[in-house]
Amino acid sequence: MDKVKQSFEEIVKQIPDGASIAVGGFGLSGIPEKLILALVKQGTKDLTIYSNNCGVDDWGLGLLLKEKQIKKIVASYVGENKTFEQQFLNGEIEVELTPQGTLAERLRAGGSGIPAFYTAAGAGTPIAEGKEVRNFDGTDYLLEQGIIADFAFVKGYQADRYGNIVYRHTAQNFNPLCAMAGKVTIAEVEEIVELGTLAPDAIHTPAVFVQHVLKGTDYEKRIEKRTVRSKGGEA
Amino acid sequence: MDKVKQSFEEIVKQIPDGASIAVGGFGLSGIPEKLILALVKQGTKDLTIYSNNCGVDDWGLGLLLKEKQIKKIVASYVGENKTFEQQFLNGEIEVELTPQGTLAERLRAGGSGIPAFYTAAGAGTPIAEGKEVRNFDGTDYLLEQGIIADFAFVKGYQADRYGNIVYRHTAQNFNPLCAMAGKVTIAEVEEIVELGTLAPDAIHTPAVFVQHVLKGTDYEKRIEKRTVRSKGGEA
Amino acid sequence: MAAREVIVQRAVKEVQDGMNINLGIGMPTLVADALPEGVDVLLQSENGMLGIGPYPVEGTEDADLINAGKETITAAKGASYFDSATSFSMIRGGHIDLAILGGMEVSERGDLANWMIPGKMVKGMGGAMDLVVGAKRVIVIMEHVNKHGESKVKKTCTLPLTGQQVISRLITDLAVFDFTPEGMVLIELLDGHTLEEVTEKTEASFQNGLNKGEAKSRF
Amino acid sequence: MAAREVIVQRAVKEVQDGMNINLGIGMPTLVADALPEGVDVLLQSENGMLGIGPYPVEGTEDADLINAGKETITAAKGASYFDSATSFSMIRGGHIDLAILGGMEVSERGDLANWMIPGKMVKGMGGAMDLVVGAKRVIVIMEHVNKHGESKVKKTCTLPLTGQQVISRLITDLAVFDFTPEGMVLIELLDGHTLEEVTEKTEASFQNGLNKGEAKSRF
Repeated sequence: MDKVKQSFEEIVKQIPDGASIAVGGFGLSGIPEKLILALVKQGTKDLTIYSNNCGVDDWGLGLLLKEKQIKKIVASYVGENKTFEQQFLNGEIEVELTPQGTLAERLRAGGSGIPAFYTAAGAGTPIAEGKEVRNFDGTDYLLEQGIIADFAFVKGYQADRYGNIVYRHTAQNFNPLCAMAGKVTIAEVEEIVELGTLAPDAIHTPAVFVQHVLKGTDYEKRIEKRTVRSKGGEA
Repeated sequence: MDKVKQSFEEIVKQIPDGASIAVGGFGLSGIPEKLILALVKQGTKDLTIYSNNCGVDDWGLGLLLKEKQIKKIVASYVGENKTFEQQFLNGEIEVELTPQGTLAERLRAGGSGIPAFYTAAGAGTPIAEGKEVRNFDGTDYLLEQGIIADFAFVKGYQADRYGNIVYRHTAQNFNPLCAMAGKVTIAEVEEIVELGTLAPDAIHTPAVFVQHVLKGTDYEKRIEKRTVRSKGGEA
Repeated sequence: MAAREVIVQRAVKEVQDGMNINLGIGMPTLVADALPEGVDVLLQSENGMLGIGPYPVEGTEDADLINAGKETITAAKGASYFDSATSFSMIRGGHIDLAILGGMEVSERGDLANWMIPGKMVKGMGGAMDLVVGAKRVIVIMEHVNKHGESKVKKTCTLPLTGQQVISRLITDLAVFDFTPEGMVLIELLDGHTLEEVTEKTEASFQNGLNKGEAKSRF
Repeated sequence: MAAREVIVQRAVKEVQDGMNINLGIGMPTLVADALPEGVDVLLQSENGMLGIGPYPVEGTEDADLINAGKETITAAKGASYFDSATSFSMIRGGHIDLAILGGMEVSERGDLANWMIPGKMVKGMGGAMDLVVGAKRVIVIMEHVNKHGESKVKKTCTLPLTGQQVISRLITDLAVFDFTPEGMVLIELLDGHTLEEVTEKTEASFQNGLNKGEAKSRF
């Protein structure tokens, strides 16, 4: 069982126009840089994207936006992206805003065979519109649907050839959930290690959720807000 | 912030008759031995227990059964326990059988602010009786409710004083889910380590889910079915 | 060969390289031992493990490392441990390619009963109800008739169901059946058994698909 | 003191040793820096972290270690990382003791609006809608009036809501209010401001609870 593939260009060939893709990452942290770039290069159109954010103007999912490859995005926050603003105002892109916790849970649910669940997030707000409201023990909850995507793009730190993945620090974020939600999950990682190297007690995404693994090189890992303190001092 | 307590006897004093407790473990693996023993000694009655199994006649939750301390149990499999059989046939104990995956998800849901979710497990079977059935995309699903327990007993391998926990191998099982479902979660572990020792990327139960931590000694860790192969040979 | 051995030897042919597989308690567990050398699969255990290895060498048993049947096991290279909710995310979410489960009764519609005998002590369904609705392919293996010689392959299950219309394929000691949109189809006779014998020992109605190549499973 | 500083200094008094706390983006983040030495709390970040430490020393920033505001941070001793679903299990499941969030408008019923201004670009709610329904205690901190001098403490919010009847306490640069079953109650005046001034600058109806000891929060 060897899920390791060599070419990003080759791997995205299976993704047709109109596909839906769950894309890991939070802001620009833990995003599948190489898979996004390969998809930009391939020019695949009419994509439905499930992702917490939509990158920035010149990086991450923002690159797909710029090329007008995205038809619809389901996200919790798209405020960092001016390209998005223009396309939204022009009606070129459809957006479904969903609370961050609801998005995370919808991805997990879809990947877990749970078609729908109830959450209080958004009850009594504009996003409740059109959703079933149900009261449990005196509180209103919204019915939210699980997400199953045709593909998932995830970015790991290390993987083995079975497709076991570990993430690094907060670059974990939505990645394990996207891996669950994808019918075909493609993982890019910084390092592919020998089978048996990853501690079985510390694997974040077990192999069963992953179909393809690729090693990326020269990761940019851009930082959106560089906040620091001076040595020994305060922020 | 130091959640480490010294006495099992003291810690269970907060548990009144009639309390509900989510108890980690699968079979006799990863069960909170010491907390169960302390509760047996205390004699707390009319308990509602959420646990995948109910121990064996002379160990684990079976000890609480023997002393008739359990009023109701929600479990997926209770077949290893003859005491249970007698009490069930005598009408001394109420049992709610729930598919194993449904029980795991109900505990996680309760701990996650999700009052209910849909699952196909059990649709069209006797356990669907009295439950809402709903069709999504041509398949029938049952509405299942999240579980919130007054207390949770979990058994970890290592913990720090904040209450971060790691489990060992398949002794993880239901423990992280019970930790989530408990209003007050009490963890017993084999070792308490210095803060900062546990790798932040490999913590199974983050501190936020745990209220008390105790170190147990002389763990019995009984084995229900000892299956082996001879050295170099087959099973 | 003994009936169980016939069944296990046939069941093992269902396993393909690269599969993620859940084996039920009892006879299905024997499939693991019968796997040919070099077949690279990941065996899943409901309690929370992917990559079950062989039983431990005597003296190395570990109470913290058991399978869903509560047997002591080992971990194969590339194994992982996780909580039981994640385990059933795999199962219910369709990430397990194949589940091989035992059966008490199977109906011609592909219903399975394997968890409860009314009047006897209730033991519980464990993970069976999740597995039958979640695994991509559910294969039931069981002896064709019970110890009284009565068919376990029924028109309708008389025992309480584990799941409705959930079985892809049934393997008994006599024959192999597929469950298709057109009904139950006999696709193989095992170990020298005849169509007449199978017909006689099967309460369910089935089509004869023996000369039609492999029947197309519904699932 | 500047308005923001007054607010932050008052907000920090809400923090108790041992709490698990989520601080919203913007002004609430400043509360972390204002915590007195020795107060032992765990700061949670929605993307998937418990135990945020101070900003990194220049040159040690790590793109794989950011908070919900996408700022580079460090991990405190005893920190843990997890996926975003687990993060919101903590939040929605009532495991976060205290959320301190910014506000655009607050109503006398305890409604909060802080995510959207109609006609302006939609940015999204991020984790705010989950936090307001899930945290054990939700404290909103904001300036009492907007830059046009209009009250942000309303009878009814004019902006789209983040959550209905979700606020436990409101801290502005003028005063502190609790939301109780009997309505909104003024419990403190800040920084020398008077009841008259607060009354004048508050569109919402509130009770004067200044001399009644601490009001009992609804939540």
